[in-house]
Amino acid sequence: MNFAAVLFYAFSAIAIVAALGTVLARNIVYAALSLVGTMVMIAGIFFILHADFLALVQLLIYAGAVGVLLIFGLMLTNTGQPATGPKDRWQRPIAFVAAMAFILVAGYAAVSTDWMQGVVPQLERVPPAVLASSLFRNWALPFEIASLVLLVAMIGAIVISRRETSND
Amino acid sequence: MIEAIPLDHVVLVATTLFGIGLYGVLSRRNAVAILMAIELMLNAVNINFIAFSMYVSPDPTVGQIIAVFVITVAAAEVALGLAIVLQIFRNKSNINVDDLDLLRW
Amino acid sequence: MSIAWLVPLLSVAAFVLLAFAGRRLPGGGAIVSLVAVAAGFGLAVYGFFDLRAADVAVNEGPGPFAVDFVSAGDLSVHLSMVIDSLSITMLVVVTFLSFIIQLYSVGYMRGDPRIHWFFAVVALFTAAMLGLVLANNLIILYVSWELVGLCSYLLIGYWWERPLAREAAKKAFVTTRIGDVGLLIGILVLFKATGSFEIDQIFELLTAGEIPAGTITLAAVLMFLGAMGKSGQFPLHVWLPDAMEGPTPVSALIHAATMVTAGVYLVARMFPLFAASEAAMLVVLTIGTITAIFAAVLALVETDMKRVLAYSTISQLGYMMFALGAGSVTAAMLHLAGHAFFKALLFLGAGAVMHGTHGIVDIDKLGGLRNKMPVTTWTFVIGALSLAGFPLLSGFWSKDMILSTASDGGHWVTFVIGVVTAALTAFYMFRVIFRAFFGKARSDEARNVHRAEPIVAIPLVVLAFFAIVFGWLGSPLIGAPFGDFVFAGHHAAEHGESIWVVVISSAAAILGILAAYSVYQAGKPRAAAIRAAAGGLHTFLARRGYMDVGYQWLIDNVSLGLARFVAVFDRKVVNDAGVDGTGLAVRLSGKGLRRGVTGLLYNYAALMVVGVVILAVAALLGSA
Amino acid sequence: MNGSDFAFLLPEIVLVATAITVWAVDFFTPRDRKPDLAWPAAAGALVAMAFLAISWGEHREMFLGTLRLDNFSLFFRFLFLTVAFFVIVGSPGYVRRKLRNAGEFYGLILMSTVGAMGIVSSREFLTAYISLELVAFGFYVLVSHARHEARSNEAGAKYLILGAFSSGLLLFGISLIFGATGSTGYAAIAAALETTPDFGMVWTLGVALVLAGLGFKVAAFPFHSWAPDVYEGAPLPITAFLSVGSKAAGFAFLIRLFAEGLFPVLDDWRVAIGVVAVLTMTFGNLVAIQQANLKRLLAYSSIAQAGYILVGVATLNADTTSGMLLHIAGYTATNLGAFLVVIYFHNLTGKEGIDDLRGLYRRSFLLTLVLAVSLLSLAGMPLFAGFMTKFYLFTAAAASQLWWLIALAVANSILSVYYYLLVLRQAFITPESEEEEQRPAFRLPSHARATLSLLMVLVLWIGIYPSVFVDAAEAGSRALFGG
Repeated sequence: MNFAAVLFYAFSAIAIVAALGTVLARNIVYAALSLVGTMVMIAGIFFILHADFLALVQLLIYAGAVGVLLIFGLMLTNTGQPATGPKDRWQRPIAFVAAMAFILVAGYAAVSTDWMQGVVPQLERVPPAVLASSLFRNWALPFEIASLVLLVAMIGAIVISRRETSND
Repeated sequence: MIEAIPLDHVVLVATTLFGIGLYGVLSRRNAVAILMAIELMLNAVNINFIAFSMYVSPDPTVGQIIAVFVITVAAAEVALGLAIVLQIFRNKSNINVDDLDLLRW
Repeated sequence: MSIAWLVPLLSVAAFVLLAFAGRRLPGGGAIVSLVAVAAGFGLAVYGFFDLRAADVAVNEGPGPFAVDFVSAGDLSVHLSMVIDSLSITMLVVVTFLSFIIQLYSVGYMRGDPRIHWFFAVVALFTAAMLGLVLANNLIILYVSWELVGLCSYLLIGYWWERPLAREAAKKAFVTTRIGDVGLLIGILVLFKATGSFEIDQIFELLTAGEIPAGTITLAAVLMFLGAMGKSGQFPLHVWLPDAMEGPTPVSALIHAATMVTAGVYLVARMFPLFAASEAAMLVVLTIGTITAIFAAVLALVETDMKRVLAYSTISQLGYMMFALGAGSVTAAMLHLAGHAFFKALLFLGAGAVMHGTHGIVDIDKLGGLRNKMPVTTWTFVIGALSLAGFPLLSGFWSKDMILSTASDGGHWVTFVIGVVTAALTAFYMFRVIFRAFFGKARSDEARNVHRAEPIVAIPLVVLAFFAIVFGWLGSPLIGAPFGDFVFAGHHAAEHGESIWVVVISSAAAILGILAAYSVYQAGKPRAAAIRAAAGGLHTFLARRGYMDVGYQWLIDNVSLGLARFVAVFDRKVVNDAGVDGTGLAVRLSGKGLRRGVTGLLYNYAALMVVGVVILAVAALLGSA
Repeated sequence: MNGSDFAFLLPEIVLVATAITVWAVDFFTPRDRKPDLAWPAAAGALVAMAFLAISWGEHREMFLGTLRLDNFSLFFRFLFLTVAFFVIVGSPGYVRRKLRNAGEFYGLILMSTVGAMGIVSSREFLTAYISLELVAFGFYVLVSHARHEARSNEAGAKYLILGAFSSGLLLFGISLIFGATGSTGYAAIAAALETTPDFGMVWTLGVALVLAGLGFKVAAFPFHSWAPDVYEGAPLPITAFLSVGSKAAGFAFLIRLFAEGLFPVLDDWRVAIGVVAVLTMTFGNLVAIQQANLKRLLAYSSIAQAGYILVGVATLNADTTSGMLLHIAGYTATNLGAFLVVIYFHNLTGKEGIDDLRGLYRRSFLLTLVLAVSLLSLAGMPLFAGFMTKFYLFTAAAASQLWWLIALAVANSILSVYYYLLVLRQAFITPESEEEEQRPAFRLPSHARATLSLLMVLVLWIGIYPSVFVDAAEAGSRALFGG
């Protein structure tokens, strides 16, 4: 086991613990902070997997923008009122069963599958220039569509949440 | 140097994170917390894409490109989701999905 | 005669004109519909002579002629029609009766605020019925078939202000649609086996022996299911008596003379298919026999005049079916045509009574009409005699032909039941006559009845004429010309009627009439005494064998129950106060399922995860 | 790929340009004129339709084969443009009554249409997925557009959260398929399946997850739960748009994916999809019977309709594909007709309960007629589109020998007649109270009369003489299956 592998298992373990924090923490702000932690760990995993650019994007967008956005949203919507009782007492047990079933089945499938049927892994670092050229040549169309998605999201967010003037 | 990490271990981590996110969506009652759990799921998917891209795909860029798009969409989803949740909060002073049951049956 | 498509098209045109502009035409535009159908009748008669000269039999017409309809890839649908002795007979009968009955309706429906709608739908119905008759293509046939059902729905519910009419319309529609499922699947099965919707092509493959026997039986039985629904065969007959809530001319045209015979016509049209499967023939024979006797028995206790006629129709349709099951298209078609005339006559007579008494149809409240409305009375008696199979009238010849077919084929049970049914028929028809037209009037309305006006009376007389003479076409005395014209497989005339069948059936008819006389006319108290003696049996019959109750129970408890269950599953809020109050059983059985869809977001998401599991499991099982 | 190929994308470019123009013009438009921005937006859709003609009969592959413009995509692109046109033209009255931000509203409809057009042309997961998200994002905003109404908010939140959740499932599935085959292109996936077909559970799970994600879009049981709620809460024109546009896009995705990518393993999935189809139609029909709200009834009815189309997916081949295309076209015209009636009725009365239809035949002949035609068509009555298309679809499906599936589908379509007739009974038969009889007849704007009549003619046309539509559907099917 080399250094990269050690780092990978460490990051993974922390990511999983933080993820559990995200979904289990009673205090919603802690949950959000745990989520940011998970994202940072995942960025680390990306880095180990030779996806440097993605690791950077992950840090910038998630740990930076999305994390802040979420915490900002939580602050705005936090009334401090105690939550009302659940309408469905079975919600958590069902969620637990469903999630465990998923992890066990998909995990077993992942472990039992021979992924590399005749494929020799390349495991080479992709230079950002290659990535960029691929993005703007081969994937120019999804890129354009993604820009439309962002445009729609932006306009939508404005339409839905802007405060109106009195005569509006 | 990553030869020491078997692909199935990476997939296992992604699956576990995805499952945890799934649990979050199914068990959380705060709308923002549910959005957070969905982010978790999407990130797990990204780990998968990058790992597969590295290990099995003939073109190592594909998975990374997909991950870029997924991150984009996920961020936009959070922004739009928060806008809607905020609007609900303004109307109801509450973002508990238990109370989103005007529409049912 | 390649202009046959004009016949239905004329009525379609009448429908379009009436539906959109009928309101503005005088008299609701009845004249438009009348002219259309009269022209259709003219064309049909012309076609008849044309064909008679060509001397061809069932399914040997001058080849179907086609208009390309959908033609793309493997599936091509031609608008092909067939003119043969079978369809031309129906064409003549349908156009003629439609004309006569519409004429009658001009008087009967006068002053109704929606009269244009009435004539519009009758025109559409006529068109659909004609399309059904002419179809050489199963898709056209099915489309017309459904359209006929839709018109029936609209006409039964014509007086939609009445809750009974609305219920009856719904019942008719739903019941017949049950049969239609069978028909549609049967058509698909045939298509699967032959790759064609064209009836003549299917028959070619059939005679070439290219369709497996199992498929033939399956297709025939499924199609018969459709015929059972439309022709009111047991146990799908329950809608027909209720359908009498519609205007009387509708009952006469649709629920006696034409639409309900569509099932019989279907079996006759597809006869080679049925004949190729003994099992299918046996099913037809059995269902027909049961229907004939069952409906006749129910008619014994019914007091609503129109409903008696409705049961009688069901019973006679059963007759036609068993004629087909016994193997004679000729006998069935002769009875179909003859029945159409005298049953229309009887209904129109009943309508004249209703008109004269302002809606009284209960024979317990009538009586003594003979003096006030002679034309109605005597034409009604002629119709009843003909229906009862009284010697030398129309119904006599066709009934004899049917019974001989049964005896020749060695179907003795059916033969005996047929004879008993004949006696019962005579009995219940004369029960109506003695109770309604003879004796003393038992209500003010019956006392103050007014005579039928000419436009109502003339159709009665015309129909009475045919009720006497039509059956002679099948009489061996004049060489049974009908049998030479309409036949499939073998000439009916070849096995002439044995004299003892004639004697037995005549005796049955006369005995039935005498029995009715002795019970209802001669001695006063006997009817009540018999009813008392019958006790539970009478109640059982008066409740129509509890079949409606049974069906209602099925609907309430099974289908609506199922719907309700799903709704609860979909609707119930889990934390509702109701949940804790409901019983343990409900909680145990419904808990997991019911919480599926509740308006609660996380429940929805959980259901989706369950869906993934369902998919994966089904895929693993499905691929194994 | 060369410059001239862009000509084939002109319809999409026109739509995007129109949307942005409408958004820009919106700034300078006085408030009470904003609902009229529908006309330029609708005109944009028509212009795009005209440019679509260039693609007629052409097969182009662009962007390294990720995008394929063929007759299949042409069929759907035309369909989506038609839908967008009718939805926009049907909206102004409703927008004036209920919504603000009219310009954004119309622009977003166009944007979602662009997304849908992208889906049908993609032969590759990433492009298809991102197009799907464009459709979805448009709808998230459109559904919550009535932002002061708790119902609209709630519908938006449910749709967004469940939509994102389903995207998560879809993406995880795609990632597994990607891991198994090393590619996201359908052709490459099919090729990989031919050589190394055995990936065991991973493969099953991956396809199941993809089906779940797409099942969400087409509202198939048990991924349908959002549909009734969102349909009820969304602004009416958007409900119409969702029930035809979004659904058709989901099906187009599904059909192309199975025809071009997963065809080698389709046999393993026929039963599974068949089971989903039966559950979907049965569930939709049974619950529809219980509804009192017109929108909700149409929601369950459209769930049931998705079930019928899924029969075609389960029995996928060249014939059933043309059957599905035909049925989708007929269903689109029919459902648009039904929804436009509901929209206009709502504009005039502010109501949408089934009870409220009482006496409709007296108040507006045209509305009643179009409603009757649409519902009878949905019920699969002969003479109307629904019968012809369903018949064509089921007949084609019969070749698969999945008799239980065909029989249950036919039985279901007959069961459904019941609740459609219940609605018609209200419109035609149920008597009005005396007070209600005094209500005046409706006055419909002339464009409403025109669109309603047009749709009715379409439904009857497809129902009576569908040759031209059959030809188009078969051309679309041939693009996928050759021949």
